Amino acid sequence: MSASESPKTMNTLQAVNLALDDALASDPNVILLGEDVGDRQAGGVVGATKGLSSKYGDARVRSTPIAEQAIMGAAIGAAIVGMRPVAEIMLMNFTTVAMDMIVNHAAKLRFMSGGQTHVPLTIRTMTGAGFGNGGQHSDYLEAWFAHTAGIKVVAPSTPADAYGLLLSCIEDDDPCLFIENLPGYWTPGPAPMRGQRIPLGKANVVRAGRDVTVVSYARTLNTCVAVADRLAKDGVDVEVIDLRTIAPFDEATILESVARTGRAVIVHEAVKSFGVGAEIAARINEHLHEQLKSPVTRIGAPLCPVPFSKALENAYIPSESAIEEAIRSRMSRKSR
Amino acid sequence: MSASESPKTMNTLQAVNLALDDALASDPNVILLGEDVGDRQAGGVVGATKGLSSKYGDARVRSTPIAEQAIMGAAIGAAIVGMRPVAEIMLMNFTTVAMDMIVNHAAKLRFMSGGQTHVPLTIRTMTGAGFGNGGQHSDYLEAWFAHTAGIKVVAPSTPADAYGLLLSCIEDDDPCLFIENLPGYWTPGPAPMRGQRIPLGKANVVRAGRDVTVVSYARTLNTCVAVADRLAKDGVDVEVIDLRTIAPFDEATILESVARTGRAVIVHEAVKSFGVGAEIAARINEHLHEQLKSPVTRIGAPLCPVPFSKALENAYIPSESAIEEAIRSRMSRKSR
Amino acid sequence: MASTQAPDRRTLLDMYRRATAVKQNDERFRAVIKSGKITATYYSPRGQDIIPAAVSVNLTDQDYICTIYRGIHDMIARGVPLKPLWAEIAGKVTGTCKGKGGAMHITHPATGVMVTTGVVGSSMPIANGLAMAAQIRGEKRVAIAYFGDGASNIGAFHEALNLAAVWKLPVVFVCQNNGYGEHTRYELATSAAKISDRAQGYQIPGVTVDGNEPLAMYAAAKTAIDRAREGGGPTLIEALTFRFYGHVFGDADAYMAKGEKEAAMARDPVVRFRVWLIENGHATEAQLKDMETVIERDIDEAVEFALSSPVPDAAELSRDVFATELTR
Amino acid sequence: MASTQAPDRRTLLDMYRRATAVKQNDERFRAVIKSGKITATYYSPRGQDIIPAAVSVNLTDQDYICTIYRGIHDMIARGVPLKPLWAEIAGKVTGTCKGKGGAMHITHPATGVMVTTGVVGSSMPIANGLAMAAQIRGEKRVAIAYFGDGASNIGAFHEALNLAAVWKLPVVFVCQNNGYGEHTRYELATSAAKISDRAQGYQIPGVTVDGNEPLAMYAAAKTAIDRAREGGGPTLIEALTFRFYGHVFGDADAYMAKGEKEAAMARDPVVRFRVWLIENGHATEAQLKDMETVIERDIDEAVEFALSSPVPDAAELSRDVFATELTR
Ligand SMILES: Cc1ncc(C[n+]2csc(CCOP(=O)(O)OP(=O)(O)O)c2C)c(N)n1
Ligand SMILES: Cc1ncc(C[n+]2csc(CCOP(=O)(O)OP(=O)(O)O)c2C)c(N)n1
Ligand SMILES: [Mg+2]
Ligand SMILES: [Mg+2]
Repeated sequence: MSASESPKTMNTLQAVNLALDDALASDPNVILLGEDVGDRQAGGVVGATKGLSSKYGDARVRSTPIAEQAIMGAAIGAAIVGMRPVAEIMLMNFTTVAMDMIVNHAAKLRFMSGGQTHVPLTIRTMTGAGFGNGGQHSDYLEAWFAHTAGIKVVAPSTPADAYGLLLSCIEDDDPCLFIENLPGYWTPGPAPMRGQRIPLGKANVVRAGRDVTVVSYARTLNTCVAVADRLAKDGVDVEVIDLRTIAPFDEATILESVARTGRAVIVHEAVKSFGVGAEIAARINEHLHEQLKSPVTRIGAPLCPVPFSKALENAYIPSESAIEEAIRSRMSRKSR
Repeated sequence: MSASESPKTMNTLQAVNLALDDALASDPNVILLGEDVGDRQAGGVVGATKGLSSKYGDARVRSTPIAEQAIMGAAIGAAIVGMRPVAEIMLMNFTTVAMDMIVNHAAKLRFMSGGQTHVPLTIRTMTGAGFGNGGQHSDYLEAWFAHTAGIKVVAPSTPADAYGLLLSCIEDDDPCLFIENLPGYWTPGPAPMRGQRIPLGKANVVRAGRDVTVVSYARTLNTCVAVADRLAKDGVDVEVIDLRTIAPFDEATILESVARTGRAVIVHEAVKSFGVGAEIAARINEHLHEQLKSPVTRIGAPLCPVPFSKALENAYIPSESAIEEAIRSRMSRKSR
Repeated sequence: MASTQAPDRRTLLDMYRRATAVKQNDERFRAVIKSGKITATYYSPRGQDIIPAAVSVNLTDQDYICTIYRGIHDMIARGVPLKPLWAEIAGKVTGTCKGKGGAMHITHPATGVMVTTGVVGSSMPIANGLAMAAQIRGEKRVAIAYFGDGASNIGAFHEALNLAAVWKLPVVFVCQNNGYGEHTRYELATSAAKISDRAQGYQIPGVTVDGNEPLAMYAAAKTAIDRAREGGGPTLIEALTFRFYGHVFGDADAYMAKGEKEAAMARDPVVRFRVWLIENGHATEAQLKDMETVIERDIDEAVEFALSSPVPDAAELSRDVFATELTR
Repeated sequence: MASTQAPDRRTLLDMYRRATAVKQNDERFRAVIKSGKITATYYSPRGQDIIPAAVSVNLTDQDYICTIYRGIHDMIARGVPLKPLWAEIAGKVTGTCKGKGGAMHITHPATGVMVTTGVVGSSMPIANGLAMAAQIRGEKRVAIAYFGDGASNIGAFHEALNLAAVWKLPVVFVCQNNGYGEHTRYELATSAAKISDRAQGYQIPGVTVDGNEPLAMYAAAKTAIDRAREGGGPTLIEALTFRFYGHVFGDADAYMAKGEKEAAMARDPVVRFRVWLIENGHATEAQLKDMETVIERDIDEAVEFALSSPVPDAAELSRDVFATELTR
């Protein structure tokens, strides 16, 4: 996509492609590697990297064997000596074969070296239920990485955010895990402003409201916005906060909001138990216990693997009705 | 150790060895596998499996290559066809090279097969700061597994618990991750009653108290008990609950206790952020928001890799003073 | 088509029956998916039909297989009944896995299909475990691990082959080398001249065979399976083949060499096998036609069964997570 | 001790200086740890001294190494200054890593020690990345990955060698085969007759060499490093050796064959090298003595420095987690 086109709308796949394109253009240290990312391999299974190896060469946009440890190791080694690799782990479940590289190495080398080396690496990965890919291809595992010191976890909810956050990840001096939602790739949204970075570690108040604070990220953020819009018609004024960066997360923005609204609902697609929502809820409670008008509530997937059958998959993903019902029940709890 | 000896005290290494011995003796489907577990390899790096291959043969107690994916795969395959393997991943950080096997396979096969197969597998692993093993050998990663549907997570705090819980894990029909504390291996405690299982999923009220509920597990449980004993002299009556099973955890026992005390402190050695304590805190808040006299507080390691230097390692591990101070501050918060 | 280990006539026909069942089911799968009656991501194994047919006729009812997302042919050749197979792919509660696993994760212990994995490489370490159990118990069972050429570059391959070699496990590693891993050509990802060359690093037999040639594939499979069964340890078989419908059904195939696919399809191994059987007097046209008709009827019934079966209830989310149903 | 790639006298002495520095430092480490002045889990590399000495004299200042928990010899041979090295092992703020990494995780970019890992196998994939960066940038740097025989059975080994081969990366994989992985003998864990046999599966050169023989080790290292530097791609070197002090210092060694250790120690490679240098007129006793005295003095200073340095402040826990210091 050339700058002169400047489309009004764009989907997330295009936004990711554009961010990679801009990053490759502006810094020779940026390289891409991953399975099928080159154009001889059709620019990736979903085409996220399409056109980039043709434009920047096979040395900088490198299709790899199916070997996630080797991919991550190559990316880490290059990052240590000043490159800014963007390594793709095709699906988030496949981080499981590269956890040693990500957790024991990428995340820890700055600390263990006493700051002598650091790992300016971006890991792109996609996931999400909804495509019938079943139990080994759809997990949201962000909680694992959020719990890991030394790596940042970022998940965009819109094409424009994908663009701006991905650029920030690539330019960041720490390893970043950038989580893309597979079923949401093709949903169009307003195009990003070319070159505009979105800062890491800052949440986005997507929708201001007085009654309840809803915190979410990635695809469920959009579900929350839809519910909020609907509830507005019933006079329930919902503030929706997009975390954007899951870890380290923007505590201040959340606390400020919940201090105002006195009510909070946290929503994510990952399994609820021991998920990201637990930390956010715990944090809100620690700081705002007395101000809360009702207990913080969390919505997430049930404790089970992602099921295959569409009927079950639909029941697995947090639904609009579940979110709506959680918000309404917050409102009806007697204020104290 | 023969049954006739029946010692009065025992350390955790001996208790683990005894449980394995008893399990091997009672069920021919029980097998052990892991690096160095055989007696030709001195029965493991810490000697946890000493004597067992001599007693039960190299076919049932199998030293493996350094290949955690292969170890876990072999254990999973055997478990599917009815064996009860106890597979050792030497240190918890090395689960990172076997996460695919553990998470995508062991934990999910029952569900993904619609209940046709199941994986009665026990994974033993050791970890914990305090021995100067640094950033890649000491992490408590239980939160990852607790967030994973289909696997149980168990961590004993005493030799007797290690014995009784390990037997229960081996006999359980689901995969269990059994976490042993390395620096605590040699601490003696009352010997277990031979043959006595401790049920999974049930917490243990180690110390009854009226004022504050402290929830912990593994080594920090003992730190909490020490603090509670000290505080008793100052008239602060602390109830200490040992989770024993971290996931799925015994919500009822915790809620019952906190409903009585109105105060809760959760303590673990793992990094506090996005740790197990977050889920417990969130759950308490969800259920007991109005009954809480002060916000639930959590103690855990700071957000950093485990440091090497003793000076830093001491500052990293939750200390008695930090726990004491948290309990005291719960008491001083004005009741509402 | 000569070999030291030649199958008899009955075995040849059995192989053909299995291979053509793969072919006919695949044709129907694609048609039904295209029609929209079933929505599924489908990794067609067409073109690789002979491999599991030749392996399966050498297996006993007691043997195990572990296969992968592209494994429908392995299952059909092994004898997984079509009704629950189709129902699983359709996400129905009557499926092998109650619709909870799906096409990539079919399990059917009654026919020895113990694990089907969607993670590249992961069939191998688990197959070792099945083989280890048989070894410990003194059973004569053999485990087959199916996987692709791309999978030969991932760590699990190496760990599994080494462990199997050290422990002399009764396992056969069957690499179905179709020349591509997703969109990546063999030589861009795999440093071995032949994948079977890697066997030497484990001191186990390694053989490369034309997986589309029934007799050669049969001989390779028989040698390896007999060896495993008799305590001789593992073998690595590299079976050269081709997938007709790209990585995932619906692929653009733009990454393939021009004409590569067409040439392979023109040499359809099942069609060639059929011709060969008749030409060599092993079967008559009518006989094979009958066989195919029976299969076609079985497929009709399976499709009908799958489409008319109910979907699982949401309560299934709480079941089979642990032995005890979860209370929500 | 003959070879096609023979080192000159200066290089021989340089090798000896490095090897004896490893030996002398190791002696002191063990003594100081025994004395209780420093508490550290110590993976003594004694016996393997020649290997990194022979590798290091073939490296330029620009080259990289990745090594492992048993890597003090690799660092000392490479030239990591002793003061911060000792201070790191002592957990002091003056250590290479401010005491935050420790003996298993020493990093010293100034001498090209980019990563030291405690995870078996993980040095190799990261070394690839260092080599890839050099390749992309058109630099003539080479990366060395050190690892043990046990590590040749883990997945990362396989993935790394395959990737390096496919991309022709300027990396040399140096396997220090000391016959044991922790307490497990080579043949119980490793199915390869020789680890270098595995190179064939990647179509890269694989060579087994007596790692305790300076000339042979030098020649193998030089050939591989030159090849990598000239764009010829990776090599797998298997250097046969022995560790004198078991897996971890203080080990009972009960798992070893009787007399195995004693026999190896009687053939101390550094002592033999010393004798050979003098016998062959490359150096005089006095010359080597001088060299050793200088090293001993450096060690004295390093120990003094380490012991007298302060420990890091607890505030270090908030630093180097991310680029920006954490506020707690
Ligand atoms: C660990 C892992 N990485 C990546 C993928 C994505 N993926 C699915 S199939 C495939 C190609 C596998 O190729 P090959 O092993 O040759 O088998 P084929 O599909 O050709 O039968 C890839 C990369 C995966 N499933 N697992
Ligand atoms: C992935 C992993 N598994 C297990 C260990 C524990 N461990 C540390 S050293 C070691 C033995 C390694 O043997 P080898 O590669 O031969 O190196 P050596 O210690 O002999 O130098 C093991 C098993 C580890 N560090 N990493
Ligand atoms: Mg393939
Ligand atoms: Mg070794």
